[in-house]
Amino acid sequence: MPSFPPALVLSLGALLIPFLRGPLRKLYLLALPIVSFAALLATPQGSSFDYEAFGHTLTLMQVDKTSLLFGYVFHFAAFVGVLYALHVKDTTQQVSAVIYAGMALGAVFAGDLITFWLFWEGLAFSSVFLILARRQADSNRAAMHYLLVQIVSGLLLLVGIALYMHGHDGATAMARLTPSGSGHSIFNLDWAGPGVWLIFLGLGIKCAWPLLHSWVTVGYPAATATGAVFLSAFTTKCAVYALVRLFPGTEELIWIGVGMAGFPIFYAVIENDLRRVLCYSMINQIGFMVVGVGIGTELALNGAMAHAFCDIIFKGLLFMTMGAVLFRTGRMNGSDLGGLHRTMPWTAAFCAIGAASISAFPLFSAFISKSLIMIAAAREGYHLVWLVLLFAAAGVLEHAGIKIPFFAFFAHDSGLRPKEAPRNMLAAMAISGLACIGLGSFPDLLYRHLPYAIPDYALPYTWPHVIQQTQLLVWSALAVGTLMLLRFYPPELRSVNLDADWWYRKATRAFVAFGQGPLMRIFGWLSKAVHETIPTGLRYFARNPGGAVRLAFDRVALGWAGLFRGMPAVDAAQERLREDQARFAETTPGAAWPISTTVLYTAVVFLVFLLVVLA
Amino acid sequence: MSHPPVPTEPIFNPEDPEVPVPVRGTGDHGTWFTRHVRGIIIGLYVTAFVVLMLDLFYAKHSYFSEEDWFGFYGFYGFVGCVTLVLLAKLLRKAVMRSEDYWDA
Amino acid sequence: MLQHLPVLTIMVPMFAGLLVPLLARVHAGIVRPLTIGALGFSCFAAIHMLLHVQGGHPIEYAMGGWPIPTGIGYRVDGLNAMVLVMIAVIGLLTALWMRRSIEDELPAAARPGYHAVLLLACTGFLGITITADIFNLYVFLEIASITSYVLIAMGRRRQALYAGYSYLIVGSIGATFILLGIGHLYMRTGSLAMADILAQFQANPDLYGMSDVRMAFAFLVVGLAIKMALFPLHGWQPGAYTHAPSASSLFIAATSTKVSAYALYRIVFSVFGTEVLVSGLPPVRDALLAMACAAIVLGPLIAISQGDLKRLLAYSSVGQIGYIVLGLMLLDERGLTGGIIHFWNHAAAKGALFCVAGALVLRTGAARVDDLAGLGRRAPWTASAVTVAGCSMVGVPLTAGFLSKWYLATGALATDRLYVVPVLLASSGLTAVYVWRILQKVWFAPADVEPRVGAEVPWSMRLPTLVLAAACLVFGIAPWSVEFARDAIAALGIAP
Amino acid sequence: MSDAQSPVIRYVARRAVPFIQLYALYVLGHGEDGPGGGFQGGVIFASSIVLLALVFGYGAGRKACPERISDFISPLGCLVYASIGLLCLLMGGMFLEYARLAGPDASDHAKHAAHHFGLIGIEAGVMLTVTASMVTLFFEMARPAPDEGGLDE
Repeated sequence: MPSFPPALVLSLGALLIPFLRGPLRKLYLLALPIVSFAALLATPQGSSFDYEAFGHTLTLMQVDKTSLLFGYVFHFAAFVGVLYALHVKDTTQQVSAVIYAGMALGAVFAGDLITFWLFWEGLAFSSVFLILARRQADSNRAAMHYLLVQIVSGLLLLVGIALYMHGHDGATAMARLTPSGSGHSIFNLDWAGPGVWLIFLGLGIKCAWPLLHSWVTVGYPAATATGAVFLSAFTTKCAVYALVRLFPGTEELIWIGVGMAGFPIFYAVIENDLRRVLCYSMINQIGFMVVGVGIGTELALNGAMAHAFCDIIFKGLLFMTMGAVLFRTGRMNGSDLGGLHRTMPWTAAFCAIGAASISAFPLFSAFISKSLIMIAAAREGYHLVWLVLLFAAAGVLEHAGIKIPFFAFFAHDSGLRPKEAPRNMLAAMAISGLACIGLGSFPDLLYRHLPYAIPDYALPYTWPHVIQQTQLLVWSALAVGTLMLLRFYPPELRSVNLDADWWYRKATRAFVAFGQGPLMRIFGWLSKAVHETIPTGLRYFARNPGGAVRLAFDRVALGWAGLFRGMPAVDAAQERLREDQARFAETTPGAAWPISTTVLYTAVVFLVFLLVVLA
Repeated sequence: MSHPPVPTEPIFNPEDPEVPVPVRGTGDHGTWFTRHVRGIIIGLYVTAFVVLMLDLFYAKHSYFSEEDWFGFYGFYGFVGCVTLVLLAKLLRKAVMRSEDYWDA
Repeated sequence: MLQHLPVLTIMVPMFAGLLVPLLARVHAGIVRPLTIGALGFSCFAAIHMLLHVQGGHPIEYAMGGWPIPTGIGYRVDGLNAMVLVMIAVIGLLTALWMRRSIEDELPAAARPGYHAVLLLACTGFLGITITADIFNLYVFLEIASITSYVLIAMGRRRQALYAGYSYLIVGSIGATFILLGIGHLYMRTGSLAMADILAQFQANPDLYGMSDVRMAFAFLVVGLAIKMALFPLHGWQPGAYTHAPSASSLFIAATSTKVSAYALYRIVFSVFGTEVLVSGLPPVRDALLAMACAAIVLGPLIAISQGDLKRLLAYSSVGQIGYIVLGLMLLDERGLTGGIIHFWNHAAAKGALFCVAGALVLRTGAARVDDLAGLGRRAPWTASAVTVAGCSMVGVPLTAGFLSKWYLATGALATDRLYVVPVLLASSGLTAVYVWRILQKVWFAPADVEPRVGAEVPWSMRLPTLVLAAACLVFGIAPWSVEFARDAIAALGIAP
Repeated sequence: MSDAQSPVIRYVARRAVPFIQLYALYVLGHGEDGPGGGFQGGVIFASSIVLLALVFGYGAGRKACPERISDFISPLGCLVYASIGLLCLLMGGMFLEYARLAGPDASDHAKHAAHHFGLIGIEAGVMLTVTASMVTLFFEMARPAPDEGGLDE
């Protein structure tokens, strides 16, 4: 059966949205991910969809268990996101969100690097509208920041791919399908030449590696209430997918991942904007996945993918609850919120489910995915890595498990009495919440779709694992509770925290200042030289070569002689120079004339050519 | 050709009746949570003690030696979180700036 | 019929161009249908020939029945068929587009004449493209140039006269260079038929060492470089594009410089043979590569700071011509593919953008970039066209511009000219800056800025704009343009 | 431009004009097989009108060849040229293959004659256009300047 890429179903289908109105549009929006999902289910594993373009075979769709896993969860995220945003009237957001989901699907089903890159760029360009749609001056700035970083990532990837192809006889395949067409097909890039480094770095930017991460913490909190839900699902997970595909078992990734898991949580503790807290928490979760990819054993890769799967759902849920709060109150700072559980009980409950899931409480989803990575790290003997990850797991509870729900819905009463979230939002949150509990309670639902089998020693529901995890989490909660009781816990303050973006924000400002100051002067000087000094000089030279040379010489010489102003001989010489210059100005038009300039340059170019051809 | 107004996200605007503003002193008697803060805290301490004691009742199979210590996970979680918060407070001294830092 | 299409493609617009001033006295209403009909015919003929020449079936036409080396011949192959289609389609779209624009910008008495000159300019450009005789090429070049001067000088401001005059002076110098080059070549080979000269070069490679042949090549290259506004010889261009009537800007910007670039392709491939660049005069190739790279980077760099949309687009054209020359100078199959499809890509993108600039002039009386504010709200169709065309200029994937840059980059890598890749990237980045400046005005101007653009332009202007913008997408997605370019390269018969 | 006052000049000029024009036609007729042709004939013809304008003033010259006429003739000449070319096409030959004007199966003699007439025809077209263009050029440059500045921008 001929397959049709789901990516195209969504991104082409999105173009029809503006032409529909009212309930029909809502129905259509909900139907799109479903139709696309049906198209995916109809595609057998191991099949591919090729398209011939600019001298390359673009494999738009190549299905194995890895891509299928991401395909499933992206469809889930797209459907829930659309449902969550069903009340939105802004066509820009709807179109770009659906195209964005389509691009993400395109990226995970891409069978070759070029196709992957095409969709990768599509991710950047479609998602930025979810930030721009806020239509505020500061969100526009954030969008620019976001877009610039995304473009840099895309360029690095493109150049990397081009160089890689150049060094490998045009090889572009991202994955070789095994003859059976199932399972995960490892396709390690060959670490030869600069191309692969650029690819690595390009992926790293979108994966929010430390120091390259600030586009997440700047961009996502500036998105619309509904846009952030989409953003949280796709871009970074596509990067994780690509790392799983292209760089499994790369040792560097372990340490990068450890940094991602360990460091952002400190920022999460002191950050005031609750959606930015979620961003830091997201980087922390991706850190776990990156460690999994870096370890690269079958169990670790399984863990990375399973964790990505769960993360998309619970992080989406948390962003949805925060989006509902933003939508109803117009506020997102921890310092402005609090006590909302009075009037938004359902949202509060769903937030608690999300918090429990991300903290990996038994019966909630991260419990069954994070443990795979932990066990893989332990089995490979990465002791320090294991300790940091355990610390990060405790830290997750602190900022995402307690801080988010506590400061938004409990804490001191802010006095805000907003309405409960709209029904479509509640429905979307309910679906995600159920999915979190369902996955956490019945791990096999997820495990059987993973590329490799889960060995018995890694199964999550054993007494030691359940008890130890509960101990970790309860005692972490105890620590936070105690610190709060002792009034030692850092209060929510209206503030911004400097982050890695400080460096390039400062650098950009310095660059702009340089551009407006010294650079402008240099350009002005160059422009004057090109349009005025050189042509006029040449004209004068053509008329009176000897005079021109003498004048030029006099100018230089008398420039120095200016030191001896006052000496009669020098003054006389300077007077003569001024006269000469006045004559010079009389015989040659002062300002350069475009025609004559062009003609002069023609003469110069022709002279060069003559010298070249007759040499 | 007339155009619909550009839809914008709600932002805080005190004069907009749709955006709620804080209400004070309306005779709010709190909710179950606000009335049972003390109970919740006591419950937390009791639970913590119980799960710690569970360590005596199962066979550990560990990858690293420290896992065999009594209550290692609880201890690690507690210390980890306290460290996290204290270090974060230090970090705040280094990186916190006023809200309009980037607008200046 | 097919046999005569080469000459009819040229003669029909010319005939119409001569009839227009005569018939306009009788019935002014006939001017527009006649113009559109004639250009429509050329379009049809060009497309028909393009489809026919696929797979290496060139069409030859001997004027007056004289055998080719003696008489003047026309020859349509894969390369010039593409360019013919480009000129004819842009001509037709300009004719369709310009009604409201010239009603606004030209006095009533000048309009029939304007149609006539446009038709004759089209004749000239088509003629340059189709002829297989270098002197005939020069004649058509003069026709095209003189009509272009007129098209530019008809702008309503006095600067238009000055711009036309500048172009006249500089263009005449260019034409003189070209004529001198042809003269030198004729002195040595005794022939004006391209195929004949090429055969002499192939039979006797020693010719490349002769100083008069080298002079001829230098004259031709410099002359054509002026005509195509190759950096740093682009001085005439910004003023000409800025002050000309909007319809002239549209037509000339989308065709003129590229036709000269085509002539360079022709001179290299069909007159001197590619050997002239490889073993004959490699320094010329390096010099042209340097000029092309300079154009590619500096064109968009200067464009960034322009406040006038037309002037901005003119500087951007300086950069775009660089791509086409770069493709030629790489002399690699991939690079050439990039250069050749850029003929179409640039015509589509720049055409669409000049359509929008013209619409802006119609609505606000000037083409200031700042006046684009609110276009997205007031004129969503036009705004979408700007967006697509702008993305194509930047080289966003799925647009035509991406294809050209991709091929140029791979061609550069294949020929181990790695420095071209950062040049292309820098240019994309700079282009992105000025395109973003436009798009931000169009879509994200603050809501409190009162748009000056008013409502959407009439359909006669909107439709050509949308067609050109759509072409940017179609060329980017469908593989046609690449297939046509491949065929063109096969027709040129270069050894990769 | 002031009128020439000398009666000698006025008389000679007036008498010379028809001869110049006749000579122009003669040059045109020889274009096919000798020095001459449409270009030269056209220039000579135009010179007769230029002479009138030089001697009797701008107005008199313009009256001999009004703007309306020269503007009409200028494209007409080209049209004649192009029409003959297209006519050859219609008769089944190549563009400008005059011999075909004689018809599909004409004798060699007829073909030769047709070639002749075709050539003369297009030369006549050229002559019309060149005449009109030269006249236009002359009068455009000789036109008394209106009271406004030149290019001041």
